Amino acid sequence: MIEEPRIGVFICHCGVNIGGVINVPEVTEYASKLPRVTYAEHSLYTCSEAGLAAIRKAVAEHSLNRVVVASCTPRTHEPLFRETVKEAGLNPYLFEMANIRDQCSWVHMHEPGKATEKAKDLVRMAVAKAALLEPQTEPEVEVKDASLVIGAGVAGMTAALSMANQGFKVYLIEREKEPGGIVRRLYKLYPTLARSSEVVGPLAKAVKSHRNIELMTSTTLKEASGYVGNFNVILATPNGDKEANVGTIIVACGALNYRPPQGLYQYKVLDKVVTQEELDGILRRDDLGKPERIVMIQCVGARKGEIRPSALEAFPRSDTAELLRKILKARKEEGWPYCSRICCMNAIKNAILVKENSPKTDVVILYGDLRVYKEYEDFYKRARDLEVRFVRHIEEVPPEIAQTPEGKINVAAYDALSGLEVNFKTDWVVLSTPLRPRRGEVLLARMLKVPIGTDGFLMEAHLKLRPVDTNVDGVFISGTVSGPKDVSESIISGEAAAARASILMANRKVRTDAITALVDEDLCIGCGLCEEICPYGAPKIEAGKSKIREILCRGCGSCAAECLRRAITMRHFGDHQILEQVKALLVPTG
Amino acid sequence: MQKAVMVIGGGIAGIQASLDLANRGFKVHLVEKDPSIGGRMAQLDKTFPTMDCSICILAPKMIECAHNRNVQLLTYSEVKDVKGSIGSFKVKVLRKPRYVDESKCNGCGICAQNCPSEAPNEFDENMGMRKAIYMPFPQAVPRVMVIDKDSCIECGLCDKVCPADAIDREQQPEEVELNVGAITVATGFDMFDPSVIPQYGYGRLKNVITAMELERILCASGPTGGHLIRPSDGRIPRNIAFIQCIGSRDRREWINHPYCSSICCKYAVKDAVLIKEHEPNTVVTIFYIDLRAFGRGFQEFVNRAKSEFGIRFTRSSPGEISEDPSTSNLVVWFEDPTTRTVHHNSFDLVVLCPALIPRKGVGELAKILGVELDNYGFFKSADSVRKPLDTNIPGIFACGYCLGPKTGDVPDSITQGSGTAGRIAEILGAREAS
Amino acid sequence: MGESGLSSLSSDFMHEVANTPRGRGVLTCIQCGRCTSSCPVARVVEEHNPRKLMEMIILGSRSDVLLGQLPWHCLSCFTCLDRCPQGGDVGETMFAIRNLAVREGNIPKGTLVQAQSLFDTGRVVTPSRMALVNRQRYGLGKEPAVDVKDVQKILRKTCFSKLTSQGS
Amino acid sequence: MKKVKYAFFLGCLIPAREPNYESSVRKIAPELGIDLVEMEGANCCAPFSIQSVDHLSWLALAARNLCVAEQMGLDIMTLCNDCYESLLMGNTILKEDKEIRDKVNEILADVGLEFKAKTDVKTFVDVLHKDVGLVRVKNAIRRPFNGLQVAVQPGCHLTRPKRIHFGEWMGVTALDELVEATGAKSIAYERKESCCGGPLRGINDEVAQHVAKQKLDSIKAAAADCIVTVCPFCYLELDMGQLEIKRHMQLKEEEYDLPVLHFVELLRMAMGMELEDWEIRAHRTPITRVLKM
Repeated sequence: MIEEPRIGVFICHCGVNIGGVINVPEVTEYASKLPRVTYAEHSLYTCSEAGLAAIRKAVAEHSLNRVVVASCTPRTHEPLFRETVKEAGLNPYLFEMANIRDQCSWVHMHEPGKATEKAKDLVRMAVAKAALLEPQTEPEVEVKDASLVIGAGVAGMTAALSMANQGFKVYLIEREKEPGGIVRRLYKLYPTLARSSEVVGPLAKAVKSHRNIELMTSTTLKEASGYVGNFNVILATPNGDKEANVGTIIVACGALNYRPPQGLYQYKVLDKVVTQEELDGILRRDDLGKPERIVMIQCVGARKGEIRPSALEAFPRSDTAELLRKILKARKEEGWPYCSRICCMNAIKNAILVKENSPKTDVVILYGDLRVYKEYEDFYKRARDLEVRFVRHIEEVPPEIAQTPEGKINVAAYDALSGLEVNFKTDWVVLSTPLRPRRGEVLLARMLKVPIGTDGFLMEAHLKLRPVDTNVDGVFISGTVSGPKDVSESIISGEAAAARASILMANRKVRTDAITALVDEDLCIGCGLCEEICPYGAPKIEAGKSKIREILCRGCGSCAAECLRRAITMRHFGDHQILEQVKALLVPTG
Repeated sequence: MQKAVMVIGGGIAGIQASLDLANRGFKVHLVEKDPSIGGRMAQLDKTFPTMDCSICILAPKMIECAHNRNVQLLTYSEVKDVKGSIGSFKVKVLRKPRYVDESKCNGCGICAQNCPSEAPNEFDENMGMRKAIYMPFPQAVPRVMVIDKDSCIECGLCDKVCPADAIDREQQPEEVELNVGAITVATGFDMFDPSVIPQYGYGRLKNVITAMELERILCASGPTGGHLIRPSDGRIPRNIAFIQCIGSRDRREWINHPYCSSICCKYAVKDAVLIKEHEPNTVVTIFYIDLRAFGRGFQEFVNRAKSEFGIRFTRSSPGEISEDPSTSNLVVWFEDPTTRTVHHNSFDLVVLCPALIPRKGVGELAKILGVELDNYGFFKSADSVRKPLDTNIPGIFACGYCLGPKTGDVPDSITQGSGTAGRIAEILGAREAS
Repeated sequence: MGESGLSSLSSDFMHEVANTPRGRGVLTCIQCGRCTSSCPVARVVEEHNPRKLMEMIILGSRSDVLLGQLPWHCLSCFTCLDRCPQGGDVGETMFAIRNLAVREGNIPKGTLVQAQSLFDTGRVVTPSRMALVNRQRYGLGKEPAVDVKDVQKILRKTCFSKLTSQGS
Repeated sequence: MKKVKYAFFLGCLIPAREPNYESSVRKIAPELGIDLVEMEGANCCAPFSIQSVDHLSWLALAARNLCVAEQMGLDIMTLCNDCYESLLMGNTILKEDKEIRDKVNEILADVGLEFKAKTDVKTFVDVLHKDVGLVRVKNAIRRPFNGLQVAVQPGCHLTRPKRIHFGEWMGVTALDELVEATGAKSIAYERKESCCGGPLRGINDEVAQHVAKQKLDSIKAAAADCIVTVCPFCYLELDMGQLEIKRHMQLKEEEYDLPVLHFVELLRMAMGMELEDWEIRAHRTPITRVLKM
């Protein structure tokens, strides 16, 4: 049983943000009279150094054992106050926060009276919960200073080298015989028109020779278990399975080029209808010759159809693998809804290569929107100077491809800019197709518990703020595995993922949040519902009882909510604590 | 001994680089020329696609910078001189006087409440007013006031009312010299001034505004308290036009920003949707040349903007805007892409999407650092494909929009920020005993 | 310009225009339509659309462009040339188009008259007898003389005379 | 006082149709210290109508005029915007493009001339604004047009293309400043920078008149007392044009009665030199309203 609570309440004016609306002294006065409150004060800025010092002082002088701060949002300030409480010698979890700015002074700006009353309610509720708070300990784990990089494309190799150069051991696995990924299959790269080998070559050479990198080709990830700092992975290599123990994992297994189904634009029917990827090969082999004309069609299998998120919410979040399988199947015919970002430049690049090799060849590019972002505008200009013809066709009416008697191909399209129907007799038709997610991710996603987005690519932890993190601690994503990117963008994300991973490894230890699920073994019947529902694979049924591996638990509370036997509660958010808060709201006298 | 590095520019890219480097174990000196870190992202209302309040997701990172033991914030400061080479740069930083003692001020704002002198509020794109002693915005980091001497009338009132006795009108510029092993530049962008293109009437016609001004108008902490009203008469605009590529994709020598700014199409669609959320029965039309909704989730977002929100997309670049003097409504001349004839429609409000251009003074900084700029005046990558974040000087890197419109949205800036942290850890980390 | 399907597409028309003096502009065009939105003629003549004319050239619809009236609707006021974001040369390209049109015998009466006047007198506009008398009366002296022979030598050498001898 | 000396390029239209333009120039030039030397044997500048027929012919004819000035050792001063544009652009192209220059010189050889890129081209506005200077112009004013609301029509070829004029000077503002030097007010009107329609005069009159009408309507809306031009084409299209528009579009008599003056006429009167009857009568749209000021 916990000792008699002695609660200190600290109410913040937040300059004029709160004080300008709410009568802070009145709220403080009110708080000081609440049961179990030993001390209450208000300050202009509780988060300022002065304010924090006041908290430490009060804890000491009034031997407080609980602290409530009524100010702004925990999202921004809770870590700071917890740290302060800790400095004051208390367990950081003996701290509760009431948000009387965002939820009070800001939203009730024009009703100061009522706002003040609401502030009292919020403080009262916080105090009620504070009384029941218990100390928590944050699990801390060792982090192995080794990393597994899955996929030796430009992103993977860049990430591997960055970590290896920092002195970390890196296992770099590649499903194919040679490193290089899809870039290896390209001929030249925009906008520098450097040969892809000029990029892949040095990287491959470096990863092969680096003493900290163990490159394993023709190797895939067979099994992964464990958690941040301590993943156990089994790698399927040509000479049998190999086990490794790593602190972090970077997923960089790339994407594939979408191949249209046979018959779409006569693909795989007429042999001179090819994809840009195939044209790359033809150009490398110098098999193109000097044709009279080439017609390129953009967005083949891209920006088509639509995936309604609602339709996908039906899937249990744990089974991203199944989700991706369904998406891939559906998309094979219909194409992908997203813009693949790199196809416009890619087409322009090949157009330029053709023109420079054979200026007389007439190159026509049928596009919908030309997405030559950033400085690639100059690249587009260069193509126009070479007299490449850009024709904006009406995408809703797909061009019709037909063989002509004289063995050429006729492309019939509608020009959106003149309203005319145009026919191009051409030798070649080149289809610009998007990058699409790989099936191989299915296994990975399942093993690593990384969610997959509705577009089929792996999900970032936060699309805006954490682009190379995943919501699994210690697992990072880089390159096209999280959506189409060009070479430079993949290299940047490789560096970024390496930076994020190396932080964990350099610090050797990582603390995770103490707010985790707690199983009452007397009530648990081991039905396994929690195991099924958990997105992070924290619960495991052992000997008929659910065991929570705290390090994996993210405290989302799904299991606690689902558990039919009410055997699971959340630390720091126990039912009794929440209910006490609610009671405090409904029964003002407390 | 702990290795030190420097980050120049405290926008989202610089903040990310600083945090990653600090957490990696480096001592980080973060130099910001404005009184607060936060940069452009702090000015935005909401961010696609989560529609999070921009400052609300940025503030925690700003505060993390302020409280991270390894980060030294040098706000209101500028780099004046750099000597040395990779591993040991000697950097002179000029700390401009705030005339407020950083160690004493707790940002209570009482001084500003009492200050009698006002000046246009830069943070609100000069639409609202702020006091001569002010905090750029409520969530500013550090929470320290600054006196703008140009508008200060030396009445001394702030001195009298300050409970922390923090006012120091005698404060002098201070030069600090720092030794760092590597530097990353993240100075961001400025906005092209649309009044350079007279036929769009910016600066002349009241209801022609820029996208950044719109962001502030839509923002709850902005000059209108988040109410979407137009400048001329405070009425709610019912019919709004966005015009893309104002100064972008523009090769005319007196403008000369031939590149695509990369984010305008995307934020315009976002703003259009925000407007619809504010005022559902507003008609929003976006005039564009090529709709560049690339990047994860954007195409899907555009589809929704069309089908769910009924945003109108018109592929035409208007020629000129004139004003109906009686109503201050705007007449936009454009080619109707369906009939291919010239039309003129009336709008209550026109939002121009100006080019994003190199920061003012970036040329001098480049000279000081000895790094090359590209044809447009952005920092130049050592190799745009293989070494996108490196400059021509070993040990000096760049990230975010100062590298040019490398798609330039928030996730990319963050990736680049982390990326430079990776590059620096790569060259200094190995030698360092962390 | 009828919207009939383009039977007679000549893929090298863009090349031809681009390589005619003042014609390079056709390559800078990104079809944004700012020229048309700014064109004073497009406001009064529905079918006049500089942007579309550029597109027709890109498509290679040679006969529609060179035999039509549109190139001759252009005022050469260069508004488009000022406003084209590509610093492009729609207004300039019009000269290339008209030069080519003239070679196809497409030249408006008014232009032909000026051209022939130029060849005969060295001036596109010549004073009436009355005007000459007045000049004297107003004390402006007789009109400045033109060296017609030299002008004609030059115009023969440039084949100008040939171009404008045939009527339209 | 400082004298400025130019080869005087009169062009075709002015001597043929607008002697009142020429006469006023010849009257005020000496007063302002401008020495105008006739260009013996100069030919047509080859305006855009000729440029539309053949590129090379234009450059050759322009080059011939430039050679005449070169032999005089003087820069050229034009009155007409089209002459200005034709000679300026021709000069620029010939100076920059060696290939075409050689071609042209080969042609000029037959008439014993060679383009040496030694001359420059200015317009009267340019000369007044830069060489004479606003101060001297202001000092010459005896009878200022205070309160006169002037719609300035600079004319396209004075201000465009910007790629040539930008940075050097902006014809619009220069002319505005000169007009205001006479005491008049240069008012803003919507279509100020747009074309008068003149270029299509005689080639496609209907289009020309519709374009002119856009301009006149916008000037009317701005309640101007008169229009002031420097280009003889603009003058013709806006002065004579008003009658034609009224006729062809069956508009009421009072629809348009906007006096159109050559800038030099305004300046001349402001300098205290009355117009003669024939000069007043030369205007198709009566200018009495301005004379009464």
